[in-house]
Order: sequence, then structure tokens, then C-alpha cells
Amino acid sequence: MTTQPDVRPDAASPVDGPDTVEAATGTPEVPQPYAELGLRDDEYDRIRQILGRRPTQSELAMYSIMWSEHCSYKSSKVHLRQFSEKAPPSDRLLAGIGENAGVIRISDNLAVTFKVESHNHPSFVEPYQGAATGVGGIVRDILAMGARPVAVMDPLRFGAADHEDTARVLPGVVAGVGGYGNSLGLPNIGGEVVFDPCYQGNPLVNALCLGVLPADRLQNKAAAGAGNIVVLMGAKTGRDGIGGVSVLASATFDAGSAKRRPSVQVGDPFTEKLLIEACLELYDAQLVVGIQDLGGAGLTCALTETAAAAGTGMRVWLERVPLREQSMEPQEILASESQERMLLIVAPDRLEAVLKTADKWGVLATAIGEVTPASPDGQPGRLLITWNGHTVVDVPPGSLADDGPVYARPMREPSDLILIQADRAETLPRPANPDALRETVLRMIASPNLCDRTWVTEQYDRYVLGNTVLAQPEDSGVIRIDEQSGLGVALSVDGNGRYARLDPYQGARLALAESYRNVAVTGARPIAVTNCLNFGSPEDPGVMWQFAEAVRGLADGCAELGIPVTGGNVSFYNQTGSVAIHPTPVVGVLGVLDDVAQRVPMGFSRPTHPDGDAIFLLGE
Amino acid sequence: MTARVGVVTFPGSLDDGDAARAVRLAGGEAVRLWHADPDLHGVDAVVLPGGFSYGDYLRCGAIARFAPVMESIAAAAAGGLPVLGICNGFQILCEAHLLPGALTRNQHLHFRNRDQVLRIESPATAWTNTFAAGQEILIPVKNGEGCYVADERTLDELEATGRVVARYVGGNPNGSLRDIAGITNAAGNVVGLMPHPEHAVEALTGPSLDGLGFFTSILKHLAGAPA
Amino acid sequence: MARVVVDVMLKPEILDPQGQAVVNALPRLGVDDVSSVRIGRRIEIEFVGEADLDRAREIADKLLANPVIEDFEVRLAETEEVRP
Amino acid sequence: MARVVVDVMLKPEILDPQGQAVVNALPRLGVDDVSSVRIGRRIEIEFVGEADLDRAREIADKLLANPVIEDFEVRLAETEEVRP
Ligand SMILES: Nc1ncnc2c1ncn2[C@@H]1O[C@H](COP(=O)(O)OP(=O)(O)O)[C@@H](O)[C@H]1O
Repeated sequence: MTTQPDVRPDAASPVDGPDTVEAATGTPEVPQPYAELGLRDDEYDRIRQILGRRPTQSELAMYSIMWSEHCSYKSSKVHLRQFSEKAPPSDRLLAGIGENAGVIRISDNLAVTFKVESHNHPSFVEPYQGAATGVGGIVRDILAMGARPVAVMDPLRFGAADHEDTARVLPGVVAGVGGYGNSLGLPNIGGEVVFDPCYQGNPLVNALCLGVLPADRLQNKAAAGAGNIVVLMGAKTGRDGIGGVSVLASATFDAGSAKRRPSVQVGDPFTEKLLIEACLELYDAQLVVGIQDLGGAGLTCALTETAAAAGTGMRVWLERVPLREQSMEPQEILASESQERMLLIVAPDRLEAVLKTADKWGVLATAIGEVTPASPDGQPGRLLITWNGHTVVDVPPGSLADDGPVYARPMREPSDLILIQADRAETLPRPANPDALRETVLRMIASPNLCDRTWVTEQYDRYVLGNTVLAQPEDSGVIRIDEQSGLGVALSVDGNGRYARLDPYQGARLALAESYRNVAVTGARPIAVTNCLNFGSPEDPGVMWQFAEAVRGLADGCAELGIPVTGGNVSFYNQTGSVAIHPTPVVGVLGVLDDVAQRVPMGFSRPTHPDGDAIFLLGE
Repeated sequence: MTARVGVVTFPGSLDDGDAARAVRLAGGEAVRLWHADPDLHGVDAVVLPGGFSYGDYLRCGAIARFAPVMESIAAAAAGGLPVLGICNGFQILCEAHLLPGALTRNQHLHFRNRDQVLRIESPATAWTNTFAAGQEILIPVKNGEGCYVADERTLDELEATGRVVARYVGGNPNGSLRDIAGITNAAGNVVGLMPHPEHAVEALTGPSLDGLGFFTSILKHLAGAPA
Repeated sequence: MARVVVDVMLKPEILDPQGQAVVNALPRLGVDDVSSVRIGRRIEIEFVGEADLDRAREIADKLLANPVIEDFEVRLAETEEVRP
Repeated sequence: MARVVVDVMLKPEILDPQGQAVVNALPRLGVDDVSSVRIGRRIEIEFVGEADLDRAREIADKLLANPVIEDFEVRLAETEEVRP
């Protein structure tokens, strides 16, 4: 690649060469496509205010990504606070909301971490890769906490079982979940497959990962220690999922570059497997100071979050990032969602050992920058990024990572709710005689939502790692954590969009209660909750009301049961036109078993014994 | 002296820990071998475990075959070293031409994981001598490319010389020709098996304890072998 | 016999983990002058009567290639490509 | 840029379940004049310097194809096949 000396007469123009801080300062009036990037007028004004000038193209790309709903939680933040505020005190919680995933101590020296995340939209566009990279993403979240990923679960929702879109999406999603998880060697221990026409254009592909770590191996993302080296490890960076940022190219470059449209992320589970082994070896040898996975917002998110978490600054040489395509622009490199990458903060005297470990596992690792001190006046440091000698980014990292916009969006109970609630089950005809009852039972067990799930779950490896004590079709998956003591955990994920549509507050509580019961019946003690909140557009006051009610219900339910929400994910904009999906809070509960040999499976234990099993009904 | 059984880790191996556990539970000592290290560290036998070596991109086992450790294993196997390839290990043994035939995409095109009944056809190998001929066992299968194929002549020869080690019973999970689940070489020291005995070694985590037989067999074989 | 060949390749900007794995393996075979390997599918379609390129293109578009990540090309099999 | 194409196809006597699945799906697209579909791999190898057909043949024989079940052909990419 040739580096042009900056001698062009119009070096200040963003149209020609990279848009630099210098150019941005000199050309305040250049119109910028911020609206196309999803930023509002007032948001753009605030960026200019923060920077004291217009943002460069790269900076604009970064703000548009970090201030998006997906990254900033701008519509949900004010509600999600309840999870912390109402949570019972817990001395088990080693890391909670705000980290990549919550970490819960389960013995003197062992901890587990778990989290559920959505990959809904990508899975509709490209079912196999969307689902595969959904699994890959949540696994990296778990890995970033210092844990070895040990199991996955996949709550899935599709449109009507006989709809042609379902026929297109479902096989790909299931193959993708299996293809990625199986190749990583992670047993799949449960999930959901739900059909409802409301998910026709918006299938829900949520993925949960469980990880285990020695409590003292907990990692964090802070880029502490000026002088430490910033290392990018894993796959090369390509034009994956660049999304809206491509408008920067099309808006300011000629038509020749129009074909640089965003592209679907393709997962490479083999590289991820190597990344896992390399990271675990680095943790055990105490070679990293901080670590962060690269997810939806790529380098932008990892650089700003690690720096902001430590209050430090960072100096990055962007041309050092290994690229799959040499022609990538700085803003594309910063926005790329290429999979299977991690950002490490490494002390200079450990760099060689880190690179050696990466090499042993055959993964690329490249020093791309260094941590710089906070400013002498106590203010946090700045993130300074150059590209072939041009300064393309100079921002306070916290302004991207922590201080994004926060909205209290208008909420209104949906006008049809009263009608829906009035249509009560008691008014439905009931089977009146044994034949009708028999027919109803047969219809139910043959229905797509209740029938056997083996056709899905047999595409998943449940045995790998040799610690799967219970998996499908049990109520909970149970994983042995400690082979010596038998210590283990039980996990269940549940949700019911129809209940939540009728009453989002109760629907969220029901999902929690169901998941809690599923864990409890195995004999485990429930101790922690994760959740994935799948909703329509937050700009619709009806949806926003559903969201607020669901969060309130889940937070209240957790307070009543005495277990904390330790993490989760919000997925908005699941809607086709103006029609949103049913509000679908998916709740995961984790419980502990002191000895997994004591677990209670759901089948009768002595079906062929002459005395059989006695059957009791507990509750009302 | 406890027998030392090597378990190879390739990049992308997944069931290596499980294979090592199975060796231990059977009473042997598991020795971890690394793909890039040609030194077999004096092991008495080798297990090539399941997984997706090198991502199983291109063809399963195609790239693993060229790992430095495989050169040593191929040479030692020719000299009689017992080698068991499970799933991906079986694929690697075929790609390395230590076993005849090839493993191709499951006929139904899906990855399939289920508990599977097998019939042991040949107890006359280093890895199956504790089973009875015709004994039926239950162990997991899990593969996407487990369909065994070879030309008719090879298949006939395998049958005629007692080299079909195990067959699927009660349903063929992947379309393997003649329901073949495992085969051996002419000497009986190299065995390839598609299903996973290492996942049937503990009552808590497997469908049976039948898988242990493969690992007790190798220990028995080694105990009887001249030092 | 009328045979049409459809070549399906990943779009150039899409990651090709398979090709990458092969490139990484080549040095062990003593090959060090290969800069890139891309792996796609070659599909041979046999028509009962005349080869129908338009028909083949439609099949490729709907069934054989995933237009989100792949490009394809359709052509008549050259004679030497037609094996007995 | 020197590109060699290696086409790897299953031997005719080996069952190709993927191709079969495509054949079975065709009537649903209204296609009924296809008698067979075979799916193989198309591998594009880029050499640093000159295209080396012998080298490519060796790579194909050792790594890209499994002679037990597959045949392969090696050829220089035609110019129109070379994308920018
Ligand atoms: N529904 C939720 N419940 C609890 N915590 C949540 C929820 N949604 C998001 N969070 C928390 O907010 C933080 C940011 O979430 P997210 O952006 O998903 O993290 P990541 O950067 O790993 O994608 C995480 O700690 C996450 O656990």
C-alpha cells in the first residue's frame, strides 16, 4: 500500500484522502450525512459541541455506531436501572450489569458467567451465518470475562410453521447454531423453538453461553496503565457488516466505490476455537491487563470502552490493523464487524510472551497502539487514532462509550389491549366428551409448538466436554463444573410472547417464574438471572410501554424471588412496517447443584418396576 | 506399570479431554500429544480424538493428515503401534491412507447426534478384545460427515477378512455403506470408529458405560503384549 | 447430453475460512508461492434435452447460490469437460 | 496475477446426496427437464509469481482432492474468469 505524502492542494477536503482532524477544523461547513447514519440533529450538534469542531468521517462513523440504540441503550437505559436498584444484595456477584457478562461465585474458588444475546435481524437476512455469528458473539463475551465457555443454549422463535419464510429461515438458523457451536466443542443443553405468525418477518435468534472460571482469573476490560500495549488478536479485518457507515463512502466518494456495500458477517468457528484456547492460556499465565471482545461495533466499541473504563487515553496506528482487503478506509476499519477478534491490553514486557502464545495457537496478534495517560488535570485521556500519518480521530473515549444520549421515550398503553384482555379463555368452547378431549390432546401434542424437538436438537452436539448431565428434552440443562466434587449448575431459558402481549408485566414475571421452576425442579438452587428483551420499535409509544412494563415485571419478580439480574441484552426494532412482534422477554435462570449426581430428571425413574413411582401434585 | 495412551490435540480437536478422561477411567495414563510435535513421548498407543481439526474445512481430516505428529504416528502404526481414530480421528486415518475408504457427507445432509446401537463384529483388534463377537452396545454418534464409502472390492475384502469392527444396528445414522461404523487395518492395530465411545464412560453423563470397553481393551492388549 | 456448469464463489469481500485454512496448510507441503486460495462450488447440471442456460441461471439464483454472500457464473460445459 | 482453477468432483460412482437434494427440489421450481446435478468444489489458487500448473496439480493430488472418492482437473483461469 502506498502512503501519499500530504501535498495535495485540497488536503483539507474530505472528498480526497482521509478526512483528518486538521481538515475538520478547517472546514466546519462541510455537510455530513449524519442523518443517513441514524443520528438526530441534536445528537449531531452535541458531537460538534463535544469536539469543538465538526467530526471527521471516522469520528462520525464512531459516534453513529456507539450512539445507536444497539450500543448505547439510549431508549432502555432509564428502565434497566431497576434491575440494579431492586436487586437483592448478593455476595456472590463478582461482576454485574455493565460488564460483558455477569459473574457469579459458586464455590470458594469457582465462578460461572452466563448471558443471553440476540442476533435477530442478521439471522433473517442470512439465516446460517446470522445464527452462527450470534453464537460466536456471545461466546466471546463469556471468554472476555476470563471464563472457558462450556455450554450454549438457543431460544428461537419463527413465524408460522407452514410459512415459506419459516422454511427458508429455520433450517439455516438451526444449522448455523449447530455448525458454530458444534465446531467450538460446546454442548448445546437447551433452548426453545416457538412458532407464531408475529415472528414471520422478525424471527428471534437468541443465544446463551455459559462459562466457568477460577474466581481469581476474572478479567476486566479496563485499558489500565499508560505505556501498556494495545493488541488486536484473531481474524483479519474485512468489510463485514459495515452497515450504515458505507453511506460515508457513497455520500462523499464517486459512483466507482458504490459497490462497497456492507456485507454479511461470515463466521469462522475454527478461528474462534483457537482464540479461546489462546486467551485462556494468556489468562492463566497472567499476561493480559485488560481484554474486550469485538462485537457489533468492532474496534470502535473495543477501543472506546477499554479506554473509558480506565479513564486513560489511547494512541492507535490504524494502518497496523491486519486487513483482508487493502483498500479499506479508516472509517471502515473502525466500523468493521469482522468476527473472531479480541482486543488485549498488555504490559510491554509481556508483549513477546503474548505474541508467542498467539503464534502457538496459530492466531494473528498485532500491536496496534498503546495506552496513554489521563490528562494531568485529572480529566480522562483522549483516543487518538492515526492512519498513515493522518490524524483521523481525536476524541474523549467516554463520550462514545458512556455518555451517549439517553431518552425517556413516550409510553402509552396499546389501545387494543383492553379488547385483547376482554377476549378471555373462559369463553372458548371446551371439549365436552371423551372423544373431543382425546381429539384435543392429539391435536395439541402434534402442534408445532408442543411436538417433539428432536429434529432440531439432534443437530446439536450435547456430549462434547463430557460434563452434560441433563440436556434436551429436560426442563433445564445441567452441567458438571467440578469433576471431583460434583459441583454443577442448571440453566433454563423461557419466554412467552403471547402472555406478554396480554400483559407485559405479568408476562415477564411468568417467564421468570417458569425458568426459575425449571431450574428448581432439577434440584438446583436458583441464584442468578439473565435476559434478552425482544421488542418492536421504541419510537412507538405502545411498544415502549410494553417494554417498560416487562422490565418492571422482571425486576419486581427478581426482587420477590431474591435473585439478581446479572446481565442481558435489549433487541428493539423487531417489526415489519408498523406491526411489532409480541413483546418477548426471554429469561434465563441459573442455579447451583452441590452435587450433580443428586439432580432429578423429569422422566419416571422406575417405569418398569412393579411398585412403580408414586405421583403427587404439589400446589393449587 | 500403567499403560501410557497418547491423545493428540490438533487445532480444532474437541473431544481430546474426553478421550483422556476415558483412558484414565479405564485405568490407563493419558499423555497429551501436540500436533506440531513429532515426538510421541514413548506412548504405548494413540487416540486421535473427535472434533473439527483445522476447522474441517476442505475435507474432514484432509489438513490434519499433514501435521508433524501424524508422520510419526503413521510410521509407528506401520510398526504395530495401536491407534484408535474416533470420528474426526477416523477421517484423519482414512485421509492418511492408514485405513481404506473415505467418510463423506451424511446422506441426509444434517449433523446428527443420537444414542446409537452398534454391533461389535470383530473383537479381534487391539481396541475391541474385551467385547464378544455380535455383542450390541449403546454409544453416542455425532457427526456431519460420517457416511463411510469405499469401492465394492474394498468393502468385500473388509468383510471377508473380518475387518469390519462395528456396524450400526436399528437405523443407520448417516448412510454408511453396509452400515459400517468402524473398520480396522489388516494387522488389527489401527481402528477407525465413527461413534464416540469416550462419551459413554460414566453413568452420569453418557447413555451407558459401553464405551469403556474400547479403552479397557487397549489396556488388556498392552498388558498381554511382549514388552 | 447437455451439461451446464454453474460456478458459485463467495463474493470477494466475504471471508473464506476454507480457503484461508488451505493457504495456511500449504507451507507444510513445501508450497510457499501461493498468495490466496478461494474455495467455491462447481455444479454440473445435466438437462434431459437441450441445455437451457436461462433455466440454469434461474436454478442457480434461486437454489444453488446465496446471493447475499455469493456470486455465480453459468456456462455450457466445454466438450473436454464432459466426462463420459 | 496468475490464477489456476482446480475443479474437484466426486467420482461418478460415488453418491452425491447434495446434488440429489437439488434434483429433488427442482420440480418445486417448475423445472422438470434436469436429469442430474452433481456438486463439487471449485478452487481458485493465486500464485505470487507465475501460475505453476504442475505445482497446482501436486497440491490438488495431495490436499485438495481425495483420490478415493474424487477426480480433479487443473487449468489456467481463462481471462474472463479472472475478476479484478
Ligand atoms: N435486558 C438487560 N438486562 C440486564 N442487563 C442488561 C440488559 N440489556 C443489557 N444489559 C447490560 O448492559 C450492558 C451492555 O450490554 P451490551 O451492549 O449487550 O454488552 P456487549 O457490549 O457485551 O454487547 C451489559 O452489561 C448487559 O449485561
